[in-house]
Amino acid sequence: MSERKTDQAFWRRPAIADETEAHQIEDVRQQHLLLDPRYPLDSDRDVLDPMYRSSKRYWFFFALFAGLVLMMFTTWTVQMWLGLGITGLKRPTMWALYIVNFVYFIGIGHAGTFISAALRVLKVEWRRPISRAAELVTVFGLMTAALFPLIHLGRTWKFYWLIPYPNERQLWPSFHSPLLWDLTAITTYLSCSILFAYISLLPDLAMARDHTSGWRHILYSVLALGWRGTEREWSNHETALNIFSYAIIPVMFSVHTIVSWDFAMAIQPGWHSTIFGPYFVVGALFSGAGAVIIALTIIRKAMRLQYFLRTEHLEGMAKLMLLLSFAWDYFYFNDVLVPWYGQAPVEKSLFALFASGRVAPLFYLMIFANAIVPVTLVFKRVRTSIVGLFIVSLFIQIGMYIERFLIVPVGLGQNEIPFAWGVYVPYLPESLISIGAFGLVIFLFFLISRFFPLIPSWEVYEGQVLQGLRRIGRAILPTRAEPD
Amino acid sequence: MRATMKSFRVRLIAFGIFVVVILLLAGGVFVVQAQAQATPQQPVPFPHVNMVQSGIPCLFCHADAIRSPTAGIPSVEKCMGCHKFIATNTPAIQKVADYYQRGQPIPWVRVNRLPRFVYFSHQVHVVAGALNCERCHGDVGRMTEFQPVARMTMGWCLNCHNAQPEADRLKDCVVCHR
Amino acid sequence: MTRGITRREFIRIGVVGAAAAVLTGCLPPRAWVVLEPYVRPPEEQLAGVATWYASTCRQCPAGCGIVVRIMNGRALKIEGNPEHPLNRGKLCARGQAGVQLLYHPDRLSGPAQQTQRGTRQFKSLSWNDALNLLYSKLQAAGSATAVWGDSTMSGHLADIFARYTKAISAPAPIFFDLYTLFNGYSVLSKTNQQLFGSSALPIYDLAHADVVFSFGADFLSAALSQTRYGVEYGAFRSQPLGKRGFLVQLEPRMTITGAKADRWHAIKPGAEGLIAQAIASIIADQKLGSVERQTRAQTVAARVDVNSVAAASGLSVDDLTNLARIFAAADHPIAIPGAALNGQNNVAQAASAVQALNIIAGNIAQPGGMGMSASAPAGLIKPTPSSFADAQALVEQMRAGRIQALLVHGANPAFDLPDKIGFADAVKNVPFVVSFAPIVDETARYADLILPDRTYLESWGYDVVAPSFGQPIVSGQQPVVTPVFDARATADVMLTVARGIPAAARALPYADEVAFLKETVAALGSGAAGGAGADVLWARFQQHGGWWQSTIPAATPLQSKITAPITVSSTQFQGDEKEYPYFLHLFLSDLLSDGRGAKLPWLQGSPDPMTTIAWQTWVEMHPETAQKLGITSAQVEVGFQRGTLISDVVQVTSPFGAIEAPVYAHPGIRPDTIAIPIGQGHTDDGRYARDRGANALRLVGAQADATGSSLLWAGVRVKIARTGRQISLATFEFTPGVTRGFINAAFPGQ
Amino acid sequence: MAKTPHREWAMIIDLDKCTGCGACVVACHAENNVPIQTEQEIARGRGIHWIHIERYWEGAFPRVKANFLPLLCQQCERAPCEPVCPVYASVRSDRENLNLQVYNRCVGTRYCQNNDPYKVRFFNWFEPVFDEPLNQQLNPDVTVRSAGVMEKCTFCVQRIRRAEERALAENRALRDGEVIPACVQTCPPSALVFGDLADPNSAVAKLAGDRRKFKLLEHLGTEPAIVYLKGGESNVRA
Repeated sequence: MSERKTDQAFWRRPAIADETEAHQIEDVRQQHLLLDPRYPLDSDRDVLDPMYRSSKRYWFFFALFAGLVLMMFTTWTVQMWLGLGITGLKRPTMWALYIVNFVYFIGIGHAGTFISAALRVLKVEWRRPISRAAELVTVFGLMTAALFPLIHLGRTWKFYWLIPYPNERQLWPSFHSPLLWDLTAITTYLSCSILFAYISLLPDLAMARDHTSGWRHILYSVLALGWRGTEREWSNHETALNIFSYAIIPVMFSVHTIVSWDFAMAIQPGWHSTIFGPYFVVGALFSGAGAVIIALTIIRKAMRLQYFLRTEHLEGMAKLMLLLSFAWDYFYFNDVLVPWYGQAPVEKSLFALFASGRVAPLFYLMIFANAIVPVTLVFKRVRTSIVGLFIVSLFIQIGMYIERFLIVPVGLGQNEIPFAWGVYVPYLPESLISIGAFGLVIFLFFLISRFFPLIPSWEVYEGQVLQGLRRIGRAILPTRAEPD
Repeated sequence: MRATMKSFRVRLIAFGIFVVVILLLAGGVFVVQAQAQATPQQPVPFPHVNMVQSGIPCLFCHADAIRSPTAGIPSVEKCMGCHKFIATNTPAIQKVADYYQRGQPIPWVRVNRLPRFVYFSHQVHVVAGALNCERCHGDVGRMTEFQPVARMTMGWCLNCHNAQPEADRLKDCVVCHR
Repeated sequence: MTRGITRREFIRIGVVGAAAAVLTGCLPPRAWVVLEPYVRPPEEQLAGVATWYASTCRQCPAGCGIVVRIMNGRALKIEGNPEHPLNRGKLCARGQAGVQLLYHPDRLSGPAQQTQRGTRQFKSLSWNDALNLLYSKLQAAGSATAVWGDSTMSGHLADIFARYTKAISAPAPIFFDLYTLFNGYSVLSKTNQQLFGSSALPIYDLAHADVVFSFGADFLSAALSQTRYGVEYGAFRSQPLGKRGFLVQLEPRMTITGAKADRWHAIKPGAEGLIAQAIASIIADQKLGSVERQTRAQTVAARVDVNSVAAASGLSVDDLTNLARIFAAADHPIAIPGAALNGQNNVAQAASAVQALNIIAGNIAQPGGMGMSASAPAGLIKPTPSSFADAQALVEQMRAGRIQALLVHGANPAFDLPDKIGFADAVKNVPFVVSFAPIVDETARYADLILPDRTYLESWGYDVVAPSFGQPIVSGQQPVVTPVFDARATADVMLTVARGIPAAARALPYADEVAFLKETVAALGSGAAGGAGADVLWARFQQHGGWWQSTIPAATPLQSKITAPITVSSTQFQGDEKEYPYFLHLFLSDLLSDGRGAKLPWLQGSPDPMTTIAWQTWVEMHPETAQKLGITSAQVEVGFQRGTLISDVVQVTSPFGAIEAPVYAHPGIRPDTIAIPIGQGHTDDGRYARDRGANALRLVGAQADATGSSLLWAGVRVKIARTGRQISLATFEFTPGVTRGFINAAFPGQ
Repeated sequence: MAKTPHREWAMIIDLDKCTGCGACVVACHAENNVPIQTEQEIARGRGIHWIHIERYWEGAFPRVKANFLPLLCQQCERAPCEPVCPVYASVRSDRENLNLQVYNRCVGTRYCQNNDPYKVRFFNWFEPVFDEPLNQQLNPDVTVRSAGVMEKCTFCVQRIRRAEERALAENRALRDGEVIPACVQTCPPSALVFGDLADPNSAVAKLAGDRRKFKLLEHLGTEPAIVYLKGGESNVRA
């Protein structure tokens, strides 16, 4: 009865034996996307249609975020013209909001790979519809993050001296500097992420090519690299993605470890900590998972992708976030406990500042947002509520941003020479640039949503093909076929 | 057939962009080079060749080169020291005499320029290094119009300094940048 | 103008290449650099190689020798003249900043006529017209001409002014400025005249002393001879055989000298004299120290009730006894009267009481003791700082309309005198006022004609060094660069004008100032430089930067002329104690001194040593006082405004006036005392000084002490009120009340 | 060419002698073209003084004491600012055994200041301003730093280089005391002494053995070339 015949297409709904079974199957289907297949053209239409559907509201937000981006680049130009003095930077807080943004955006760039690659390697099936959005969060997060070291430079126009290239001066960049490790790690990670996202995009591009005409057809023809969907192509594609998935995970871990070394390698009290590597990675995944949830909820609503993005996906992300929140708590506790035990004077003064000084409100907000708010995710009601999840994720973004702020400018404010202590307050230019950076990430999403499918439909089909429902006794159970 | 045409067009566009970029880069390099190697117009035409052929050594006029970091431009008085008597009727010399009488310095235009953060000492190179002027300034003795022969860039300096016995010390940043 | 300068006129037309190269730094060169070679090369000048010219610093009256680094015709750096016996190659911050006076962007180029006073509407004049105008006015004024100079005036100019006024039987020029007033030059002269019969300035041989009692003397800052005392202090701390001098500082507010003291006592303002007297009295009563000291103490010291002195001074009886013990037991103790006692109405007695301690110690004219400045060599002039009474008298004459022409050189009476004296009113009755200021200052605003003088780096001159530490020194001054602006030496201006006034022409028959100077210098005879002949002497005078004896002559023994014991009455304060609860303590800023430094950005922008404040005037009060008054300030409570340290602006009101300034909580000041630095509050004097901070002299009345030597600037009471405004303090420190306790691990204890 | 001798430039700072008068601060501005910052910039903590005097309070009124600590680049043997610079702008000079800042190579990451425990590096937030004709005073031997680069005390390396070039041209060795930085030259109480530690007869070599010596933040192991002498004890019993 519910036996699927091999020649039967996977989207065909099986014949229903009785009403109970019908209810059971309907229930399972509503919950699980992969068990709820439908005619592929319907799905393709759902994926492609939003590219054409540009409502007034879309253009309003498009203009808004384009404006933010314009504001960011204008401010940057003014800053280059007049000098970094227009920002609130000062002695001793030589690094401040720009570096906070850098670490933050690198951080949210971690979730994409984690969801897409790590969950793929671990064969977590629910990741399938959300992997594209996650990868794009990674790519856009990294692109924005990579801007900040440049914005932050005193002489941006000399940035190419950081790149090793043979020159008549016979000078190379210094590989002693963690900044250069950073540059290496980030460029590697960015190129890997772009390639990874692109490879997984290929079948969808081919799909789009086949459904479009005009300039879009040409664009997709070029980008699809002549994908035709032969057995060999699929097999190569699978292999490529597998290799990438395995290879990119250590890169991902290394990138934020190396970013943490920018701080941990310095002798600045409060930075000079051996736990920063794993602590930063966990923090990055934490904020990244939150960022992906925010992206998903918005995409789901705005692009009417309720069929693809279901509660099961958000709940899966929520569980992941809860786990990461506990991990973050653990590392933060460690990061505080060890210096506190050492009673080094500068670090002691830093903790006093956190506990009761001028940054105490920020500190307590961070603890609340990062350690207390995510605990609500133990309740299924919160995990399955889209609004609830959105709010929790937003809190996590705020909390993690504050965490970086407390490490970078506040940490720099207290040092070994009490005469040179200082308080950093962001001025208008860096605030505008920071707001613009958030705008840039969203703007890139807006832009890309007009050109590329945000749901990897091929991955969904693949999952749906492999999944089936099997009746064992009275129970209806999902089953999964392994490809060879 | 259509497919091939299309892909050909795509390739053509890509190639076109590539060629334009390369041309722009080459043009930029050429302009910079040309600017650096240009021979500036001097207020009074000064043929070094005449002086050198008359047997005047470089250090007669640029005497500071052995005593100071700067080689020095000779004073108008020094010019007039000889040209009160020699070739007094040429227009160029009359121009020099005019400057002298008005008590105005001749606004010579710098030919070999260094960036402002580079500190070069003629004294060390000429005295301790025992280099002759032609090594860097070219065969000035044959020039009717003084022109730069080398772009005096860091790489150009290093060309010699790499070959020195104490190359590492001579390549220390502080030797030239402070 | 002068023949001597012709050679240097060509220095400025230098090889511009190297110098222009520094102007835009790391930017890529944008254009061809135009090279300007010399027309005629000066001797001993190589392009790109610096030459050094010896001259004399004129930033304060001390007269340190300097050498100026010249490259391609530009003055780049001033350093101390290593040969000069006064400062021995060292120089203070103000001396270093002299080049900024030379290249000050607001210097006047050419004479200027102000059609209506105070409007700053200047009409440019040619030097010829200006000299004619000056000549006609001076001729008309005749003997009703007054000259107001300052203590840094070159000796030859003071000489010319003196001869000029004498020839036309005008009153003698006065040399009055805030610097000498605050440091009590006139007080010290008078005291020394009474005690020792010599009106020279005292000198203190710290290098050989083992105990120094400083009664508020901030000798390491803007006082007497800062650089020399700095040198002396270095020697004081590291004497042969590992000996190290012991410094006791008695003052209401910690100065940098107080910070360096081994013992610092926060005494009540005006109690310096009482303490000195009590120490002497204790030595006599308790028979401390050697028998000679005891006997001397018995003749010199009036007996006082130690308990009442203790109450009046804020010291305990134990402290006083202890101090007396230390003083009496020392081998070479010195007592130094400080600036703070000069503004009190018991100044004469107090200064005598402190000097009397030196008599008790028996250190007069001894190594490690007090001595007298050598007198000027015959024929040379040192402008003697006038007493406050002289200045007041001149102002009164002006008010009475008895002055027809006023020549102001170097001094800035409109800024230096408290408003109550009414210089501004008095000067209205003077029909013709000439200022020789190179930069329009407050006084120049009242002038009808400004004839900008050259700054000291472009001028000829000499200075008889005082205080001179054992040997007569004449410091030479010569132009080290061609004048940067179209300014003329005032000496030449006066000589030119004098030619037309018959009486003056007879007194001043000189072609120019160089001729006059050469004659003066020739009279010196051979000094350290040796050699014979006027020309050789003149050349060496320029080369070495002056004239001095190669051997230090033996100190002339001084006899104490004290017959009766010195009694010190307690000081009287102006202002009701109830209404004005705080003592006002004014002090000269370490960097800006009496306000002369305010026009130089290096001095404005460098942090004050004690507070690290730059560019501002501040009101120092004890953190407790600030807390009591509910004042937010750097040290009490940190407020933040866009990442800066903010502080409440308070209004300080005395019976005579009020000023507003932000508060700096100073842990080293008595809770009943408010201290304010002098130096800011200029309404003119160049772009860096103008409209910046407040002039604390507004708080001072016009009263002089009994002897007329000093203005009563210290015995004033004030009250404090919050204005409700707050401003960002321009401090270099940021942490509130930085204490060393925090980083003891890093800095091993001292 | 004669082999350049090994040098260990070092400075002794006798805290007992330092009066905090600020002469060194202004001398440094004059020698090194250090721009003066406006009131507003100083209030924001952006004052630039390659050498500056830090004043630390100790104790409470009336037994309060102020200690002056002249602070300048410590020219560390193991400078923490050097390895973090990605472009070798903060770099060791093997020749002079100094810690250099190569202004024209600096891109302005400001990492060196973060990693500098002494906080003696300064950043040019704006293009420096020298009102005409104050710019005529600028020392042609020292580059004027543009906006966006770090700067710091160089031990007046231009003076060292000038003296070395002169000695090279005259074919002789440098003499002790021939090179002194501007701050040392002007210091009235001679609290600062400069010289070559490698020369056992130099003034610094003799003072560096003083029992009062200590180095700043010694626990960090930066091995500074500046030796401080702490305040001395008095032989007066009080």
